[in-house]
Amino acid sequence: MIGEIQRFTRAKGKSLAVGALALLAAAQALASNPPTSQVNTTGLRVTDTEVYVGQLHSATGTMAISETGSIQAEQLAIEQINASGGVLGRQIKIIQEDGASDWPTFAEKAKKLLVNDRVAAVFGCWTSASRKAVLPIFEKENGLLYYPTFYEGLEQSKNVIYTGQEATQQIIAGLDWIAKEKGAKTFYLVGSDYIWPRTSNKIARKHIENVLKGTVVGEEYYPLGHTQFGSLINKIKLKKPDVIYSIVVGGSNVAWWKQLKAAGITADKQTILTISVTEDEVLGIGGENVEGFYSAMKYFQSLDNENNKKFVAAFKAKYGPNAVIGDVTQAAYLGPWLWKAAVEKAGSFDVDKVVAASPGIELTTAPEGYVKIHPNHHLWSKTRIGVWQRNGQAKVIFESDLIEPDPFPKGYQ
Amino acid sequence: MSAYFLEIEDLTVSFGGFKAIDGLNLYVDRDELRVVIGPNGAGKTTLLDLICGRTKATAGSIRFKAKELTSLPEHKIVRFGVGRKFQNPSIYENLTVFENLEISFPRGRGVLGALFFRRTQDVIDRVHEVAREIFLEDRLDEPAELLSHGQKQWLEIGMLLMQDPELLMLDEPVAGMSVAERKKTAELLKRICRNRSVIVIEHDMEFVKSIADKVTVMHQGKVLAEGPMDKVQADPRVIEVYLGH
Amino acid sequence: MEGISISEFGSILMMQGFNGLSVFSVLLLMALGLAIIFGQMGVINMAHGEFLTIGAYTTFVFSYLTQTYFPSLMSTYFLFAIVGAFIFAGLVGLLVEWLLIRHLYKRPLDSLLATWGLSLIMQQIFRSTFGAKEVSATLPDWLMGSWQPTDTIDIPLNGLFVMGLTIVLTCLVGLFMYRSRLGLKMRATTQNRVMAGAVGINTAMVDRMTFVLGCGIAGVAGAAFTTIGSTGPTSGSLYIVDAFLTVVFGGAQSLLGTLASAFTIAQTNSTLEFFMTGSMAKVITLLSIIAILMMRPEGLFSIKVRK
Amino acid sequence: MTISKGMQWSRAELASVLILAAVILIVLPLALDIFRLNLVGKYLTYAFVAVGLVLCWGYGGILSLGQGVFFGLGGYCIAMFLKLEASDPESTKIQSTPGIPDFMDWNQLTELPAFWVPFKSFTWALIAMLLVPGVLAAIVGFAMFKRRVGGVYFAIITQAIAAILTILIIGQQGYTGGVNGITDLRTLHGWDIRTDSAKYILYYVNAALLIGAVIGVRYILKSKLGKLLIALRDKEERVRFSGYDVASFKVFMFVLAALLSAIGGAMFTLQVGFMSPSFVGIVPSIEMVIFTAVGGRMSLVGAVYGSLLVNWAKTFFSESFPELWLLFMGGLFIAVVMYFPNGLAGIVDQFMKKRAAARAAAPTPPLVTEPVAPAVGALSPADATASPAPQPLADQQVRA
Repeated sequence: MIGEIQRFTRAKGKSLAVGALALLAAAQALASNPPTSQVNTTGLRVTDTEVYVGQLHSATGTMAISETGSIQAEQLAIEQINASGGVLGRQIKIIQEDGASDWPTFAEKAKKLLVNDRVAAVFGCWTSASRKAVLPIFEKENGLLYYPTFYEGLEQSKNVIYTGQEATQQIIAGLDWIAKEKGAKTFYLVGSDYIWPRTSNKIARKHIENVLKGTVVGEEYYPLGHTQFGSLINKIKLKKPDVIYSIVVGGSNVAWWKQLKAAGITADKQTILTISVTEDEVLGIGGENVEGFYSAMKYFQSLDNENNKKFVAAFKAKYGPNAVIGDVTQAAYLGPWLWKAAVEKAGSFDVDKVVAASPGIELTTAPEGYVKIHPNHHLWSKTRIGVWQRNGQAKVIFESDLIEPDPFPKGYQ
Repeated sequence: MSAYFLEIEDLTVSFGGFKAIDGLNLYVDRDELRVVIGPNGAGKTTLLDLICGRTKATAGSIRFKAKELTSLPEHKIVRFGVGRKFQNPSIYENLTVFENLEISFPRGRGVLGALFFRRTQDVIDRVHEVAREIFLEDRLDEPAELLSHGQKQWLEIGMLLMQDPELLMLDEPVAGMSVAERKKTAELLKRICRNRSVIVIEHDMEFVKSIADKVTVMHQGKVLAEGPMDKVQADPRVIEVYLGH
Repeated sequence: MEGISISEFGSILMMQGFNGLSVFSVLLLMALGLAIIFGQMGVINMAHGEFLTIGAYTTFVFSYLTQTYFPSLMSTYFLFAIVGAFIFAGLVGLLVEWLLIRHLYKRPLDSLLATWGLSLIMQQIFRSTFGAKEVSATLPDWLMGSWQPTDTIDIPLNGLFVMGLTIVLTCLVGLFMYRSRLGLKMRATTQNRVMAGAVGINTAMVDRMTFVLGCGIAGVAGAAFTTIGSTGPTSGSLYIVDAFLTVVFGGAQSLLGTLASAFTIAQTNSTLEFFMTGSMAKVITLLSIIAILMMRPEGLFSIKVRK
Repeated sequence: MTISKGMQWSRAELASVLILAAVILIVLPLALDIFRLNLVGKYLTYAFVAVGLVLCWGYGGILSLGQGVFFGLGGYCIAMFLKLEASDPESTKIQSTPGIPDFMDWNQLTELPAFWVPFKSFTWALIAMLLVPGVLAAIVGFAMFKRRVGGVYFAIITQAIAAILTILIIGQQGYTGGVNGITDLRTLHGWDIRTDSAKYILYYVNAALLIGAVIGVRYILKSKLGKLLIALRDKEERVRFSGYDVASFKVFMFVLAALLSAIGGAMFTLQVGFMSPSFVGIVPSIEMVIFTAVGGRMSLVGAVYGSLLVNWAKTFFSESFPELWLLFMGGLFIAVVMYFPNGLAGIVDQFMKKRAAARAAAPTPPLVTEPVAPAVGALSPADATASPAPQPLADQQVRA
């Protein structure tokens, strides 16, 4: 209760500050429209009135399910920035490319955006694989990527700003909470078979065993796209864990939750904590199938603060009243705003200058509340626990302090 | 060791319980021309299939030049000296007559052999020689699909001659031929039967009479009668199952 | 194993047995439409998965409309949705047969490529119509949760439903193929197209009906799978490889073979999954299928024909 | 075709190869900037697969939907070498175990797995690049063709193999890089493959290898082996009863197609700088078959143009219509299969025939204005040995 009040007042105070800041920025933009030769010394596609950025997500293929939210959020942010005067007096133009859920295509398109279109920044990628595919290109061509997804960490690049959480931020606070609240001692780790779930479970296991002094009674991986989880559910029943820790993703996700429910595993009998279910996923799973289970995320659509209310309203105004917003969608929304702030701080679109200006950039207007870019290019952020409701929204029941991002955590590797 | 060139003993094959060949015994001499006749479904074509390895026997043995054939794959049986002509002319319609014959030339039968095969003078000579024999020497450059039905039959026989087999099996070689073509074919067969054994399946009795040394009559997968044509034709059992129809 | 009594262990074994049967019915259901089209016509329909998706979206639309206009019918709409899925997928099948498939009967490998193109188009149409994100049909309560004969046994209701549907559908198809006049014509056409045409069977019509039937069944399967899986533009592609393997492994022209192969694959996979991780179980299952197919290229069951 | 010329190149064939060489060696490099040229270089690596498919599918009638497996294996072998070179202890010093590839470190491997060790040698990587796919193709081929598995069954079994390999690679990520693939490849014996000059050189190496592959396969098709392939498609039984071990010929073609794919994969890795398990899967394998179909399944140069055209279309459509390009691609595939079963080569061929007919018929025009019958023998001037591919018109008539 006290926390809530505190949060409320803080949010209110912040929103005032936000308003003032926005006014200031707008005035600045109108007043000063620095000459292009001054703000663009590396041949980026910047004119006196326009600046081009790239957007690189999967509009087709299996990943379009997840990435559509990010595409929408980035476009919304850019639209809002343009409406408020643009960046350094220039309107942002988007060049959208389709990664088609295929990593080599991501690489091809990234190169096209950087080499051919000379974009000032790229907002894009979702899966780790697509990021790994484009990373060498961004480093070689000295591009700038804003990457929105919560991911496994173990990476830090000069050319990438990570607007989602790295694994420790998302995992440790959630596990601490569940151990404390539920007295959980035994955990069953389940994941899709690729790097993010495996690395995340590795961190989870170390934390459970070394810090929480609990036991991991099972750790299982299923191929991406697997649709039959009956055997796994029986195995879990055999072990009777206190908590099922789930990182099942993509096409498997829906099958997994529907089959859990059908096997009689409901919230009153079993605690499940997941880091791979957001409002976007619940749309496909159905709220009735995840009711009562917990997600650990930095953002939920139901977050109660002024920033978020405005964001949700704007998003629904643009994409329809039934649109939902998940963690990554919000993180994607941060990208253009963080870039704008860094460009204005640097007074230049040059990638090197923007990168140099980035650490320390704060965003008090963030729907999630407040974020700040760490020198390691990740964001300081809070982790929240949401419990899912039948209507597909989560009720936030816990909020951590601001957590420092630590992509190379000692003791967890 | 018996002296027969081809010895078939107790040969049986069944398709899902139905015995197409049922304990059949057949012996063919060196350089003999044997004609096999019988009503439809008697198992004549199946018999040829078994000898050349196209169908695997359920039981019994087939010995050719004292070697057991039943366990060999088709191409080894061919290389051992057995040639087989199919009922419907089986030629490569998209190749020329020359190429049809050339492919049947028994050299370069392995992958590498085929890759590095050279069209040497002896190949060309041999192709021309066989083409002359099958009345097609002036059509060597034409695609085989342009030949008449009868000519296709000859071409297939020619392809077998290229292999120079010691046992030649012909399934209805004059089917669909004009009278003139039949006469020419009978001539051809008589000529090519020198120095090799031949098994012919045929329905055309006139034609059979004109070529056969010895006739075997099959019925329901068994040998019903065997002997010279006139003797077989007089056999009342044969008349009943075959000619009586 | 601390805290597990013998009876609980027995319950889990029982549930595991049920799981095998449940996976079996899912496999059979997804392969049935394909088996009919592939087995009877020799056409490889790479867009089979998208016909499943049509069924799933049909269910979603029914659910949405019912919820909006006739909320009182929520408990029964699902049955109508299944019929609707059959009709709708069948109609699309009819259109596809008329525009595309009938020109490719003589070229099975080409029909594979063309239907691949078709599947791309269908996926994009789904995406443009329903959005790129997944949707979820609201299921009636009687399809959710589990049935508990004892305290420790949970039998999934959706699994029971899919199983029941599969049994009914398989029996109907069997009756249709082996007892009805049209079924007789279908089998006749499969075995000897020329002869069937000669005795007055309109083989073009028979082909069309076969294709429509196969697509309709795929639609029903898609509708049923909304209870256990996702509904999105690419959901169908999750099933396509498994469906093909089931059909080929069974022996293309035999319904019984499809049945047997679905059973074998399901039991193998489900049992292996119980003892090892899912990825490994999948690999071993696939490897065994390939090994058996190499020994019996014609599949488990096949009609013996004299060559 | 005459006997004396049967095994030699006709002028049209020679011309088609020369034109192809001119296009990819001279015209494209002059016309495109290095970014687009690098893209073309990438497309041309797929053309290796397409050329292999002409041999294996167009001529041999064996449709493999698993060519991506060989493309991937070839690419992985080179990628392993490059990754080891990129993972020297100096540049990986922030890892817990410096000197091993980064993804191994993330997966708690503390030393290089044994099967990686030989890939420190470029020679071994080159050998393995051909050996691994070749041996796999030979095993699969022997098992299948000896038992006379063919047609649709073979296609689906190759799909299953692709599915299995994908699951294995993704599942064993400590050893393979998992779903990310092997990324961030930089140098080859110290030579930075990411620079523009390196990309030019690699493009030319790739183009030259591809033209070599086209000429080599053409040589095979001109030999008696090529005639045998046509014979096999016509009457497999007859070939068998002419004393040929049919299975070994099919294995040979399949292995050769696999080796070509592997070379393509290796060149892909070098030009693009990474290798991904997504190539091993089913989708790229089918796409590569479609490149072949678009170019003309019986035409070697057609296969190259087909790969270029489809990929260009894909890039163009997806850049112009990122949300709708799949509709165009799907439509293109259907149109080609239904109306141009002989692909580009078939269209060119029809055109040449019409012209030839018109020229021949010039003195008596009224008789020959009607369209020339569909190609029966030759499909394109470049492929005079071709045999007829299916004709949709004929089908429709039969079924009407």
